[in-house]
Amino acid sequence: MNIATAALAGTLADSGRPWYKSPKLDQYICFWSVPVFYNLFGLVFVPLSWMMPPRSPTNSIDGVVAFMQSPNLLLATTILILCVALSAVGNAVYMSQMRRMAVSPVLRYAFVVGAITGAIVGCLFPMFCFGLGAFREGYDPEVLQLLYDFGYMSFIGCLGCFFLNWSCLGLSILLDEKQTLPRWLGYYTIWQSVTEIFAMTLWVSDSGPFAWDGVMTFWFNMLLYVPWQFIVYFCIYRAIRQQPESELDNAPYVGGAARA
Amino acid sequence: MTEYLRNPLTGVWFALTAITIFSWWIGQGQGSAYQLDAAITVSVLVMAALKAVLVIAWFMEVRLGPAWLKRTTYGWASGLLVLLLLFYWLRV
Amino acid sequence: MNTRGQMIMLWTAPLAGALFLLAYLLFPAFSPPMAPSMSPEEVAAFFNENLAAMRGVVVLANLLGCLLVPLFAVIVVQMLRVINSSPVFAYAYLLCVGIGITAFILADFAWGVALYRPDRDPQLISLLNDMAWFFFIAPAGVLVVQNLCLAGAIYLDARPEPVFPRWVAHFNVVTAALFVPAAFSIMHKSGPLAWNGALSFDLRLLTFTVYVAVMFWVLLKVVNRQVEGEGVAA
Amino acid sequence: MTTTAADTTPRPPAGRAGYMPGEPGMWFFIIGDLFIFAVYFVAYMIYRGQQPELFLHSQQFLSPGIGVINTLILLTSSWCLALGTEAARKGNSAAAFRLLAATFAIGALFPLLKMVEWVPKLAAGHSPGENLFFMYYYVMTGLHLCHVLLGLVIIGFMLRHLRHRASPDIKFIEAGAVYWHMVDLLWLVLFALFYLMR
Repeated sequence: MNIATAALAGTLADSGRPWYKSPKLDQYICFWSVPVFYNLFGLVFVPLSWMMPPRSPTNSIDGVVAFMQSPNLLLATTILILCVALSAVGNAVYMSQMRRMAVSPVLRYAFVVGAITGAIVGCLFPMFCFGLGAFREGYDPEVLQLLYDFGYMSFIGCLGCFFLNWSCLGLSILLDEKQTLPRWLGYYTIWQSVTEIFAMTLWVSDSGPFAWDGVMTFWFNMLLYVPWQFIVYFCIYRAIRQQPESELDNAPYVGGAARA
Repeated sequence: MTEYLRNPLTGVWFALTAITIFSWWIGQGQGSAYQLDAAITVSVLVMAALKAVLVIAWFMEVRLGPAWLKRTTYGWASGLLVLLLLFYWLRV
Repeated sequence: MNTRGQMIMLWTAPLAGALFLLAYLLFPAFSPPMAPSMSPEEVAAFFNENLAAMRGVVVLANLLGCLLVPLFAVIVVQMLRVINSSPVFAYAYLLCVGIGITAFILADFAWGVALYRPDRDPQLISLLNDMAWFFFIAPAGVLVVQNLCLAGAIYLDARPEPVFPRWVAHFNVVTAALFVPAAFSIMHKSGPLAWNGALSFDLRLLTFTVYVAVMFWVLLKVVNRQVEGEGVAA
Repeated sequence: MTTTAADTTPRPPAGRAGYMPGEPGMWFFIIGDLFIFAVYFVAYMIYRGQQPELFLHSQQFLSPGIGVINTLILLTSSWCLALGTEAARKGNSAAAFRLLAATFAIGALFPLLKMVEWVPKLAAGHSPGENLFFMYYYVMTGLHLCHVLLGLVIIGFMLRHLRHRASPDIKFIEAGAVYWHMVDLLWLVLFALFYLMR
């Protein structure tokens, strides 16, 4: 394949030029926003809110009230409000790779919808449920439990949007004859989307392995998802680097000028 | 048609069918009483692993494949059998 | 190809602006903005007193939320004309528009549901009101990223004659910074950062108004330049 | 599915030691899928060990008769497919087409019987929410059913491929066949775990 020559061309072109002069700077900026986003995201959901790892659906009402009024939830919500739109940037990074692939744009269009809906119902809204509990003291425990359930179920049970997204991405990778991203990654992405389906059991299961904190619903998915998220961005990083400069949209404008 | 019958794959299919019916018959051994029964479980799981190996070797043609593929797939079948029996016994 | 479609979409912005102004002036929750320190009973009483006006605005805002989409869509179209190595900024911008609008509409719905049965338990009315304010604040955070994406695309435009003038990028960065304080409003119940405070409410809405007005004017020029530059029919 | 040009692919010789059917990417998928299912099977066994009475009691409501017929269905369709793959490899496209058509026809009975099995159970109130056993039963057999349906789609594409191409791309046929055999393989374990063991 021409990957080796492309890598060579990329390396040659990149050499002797400061990073901020790279013609792919827009892609790199968006790409590096992803680790920023996931760090903030991790910060929000783990050490600030302690929402993750998921608390039990069988949590006592006192436990629910104590959690829903923990003080850092509001800081976590604030940070999430500021960074939730970075998920859009991360998804745009996928989309610009999908655009390079030799597949129909229909996969990208479907991806757009999944990405928008997912950001609201799978990310912002759940955190708001917890933030609302912390915002005002004195709500009835039943009200707080409603928010608790709604928050967890929409965060972990939000499978449709992500199933759509990862299926579109996986299918694009597999159908792409140019092999912009490796085929095995396409298969891995398909598993990732299929395991999302397991989350549907949490809507009918209130304890055990199929509840929202269960082994089958949550932990196995994490086992597959966390490495996938790292690997997929690593592959995308490689794909950006290896994209020949002649293929870039701005090639006619910077290519000649920069080398001259 | 006879050419298919003489094909070794047909022998494999026949063996798989026979094992399936045999394991079903064993499973029905107790009639309607459903109780813990290690003998049934062990024999049924061993037969399932055996069938799995037959499918892997002959239908998926792993018996002709590279060594790493054999190790991985046969290892999968035997490892799964061992783990299933282990946890059947351990009852953690 | 011609720019008639873009022009029509663009000219919905003044209409949207006028309706926004009307809604803002009519919405009792905004003039003056409700204090976050109000107790559930006070909130319920407030809703009961202003039922008709608030319901009217909620109905109107349901439409309003989407009336600004055409303006943002024209921005996306022009961002796709900007030449970077890929359309990644335009894609991100498009996704941001979707997220921001959805949050705005959810805010509207939370208010609408609260007003639907004003004799509901005051706690629930207050909860819906809080939820509405949360969702009303969320688009500010989205706008921060959204504006930075537009700025990034403009800074890196490789065209000899850029689509957007450079100062538009600076302008977007400045407005993005001005939206940041609003996100902190859920951490404060009083003072300038509370959701009825000077920084979170007045500054934010003022910034947004100026932003939309300036972008409207910029886009008029940009689309007209596209007509001249590319010879597309007006 | 695959990009290899049929005409340039050398036909494997008669003695094919070290030959891997299908494309390597497909094997990555197969092996990964096997391991994912293995994790689920072991988890099932662990949870079963915690409440054996509940599992045994619920097991009585399954229909082992339909289970064994479905096993035989999958085994037979796999057999036809294996014969068909061999025929295609020998260049006998017509025979391969007939055998794959048989594979499809027999395999298509599986989802039908699954419905015959599920619908009365659901009607009798044995839903996934009833207990852990039924949750596992519906989730695992449902996930497997998705694999079966995908497999039927793939076989459909293989049939179309065989009909329209004078010299079929053998790698594609092999890859689809390996997938279908994997579906068969997973069912063999599912059958033992859910219907037979005690």
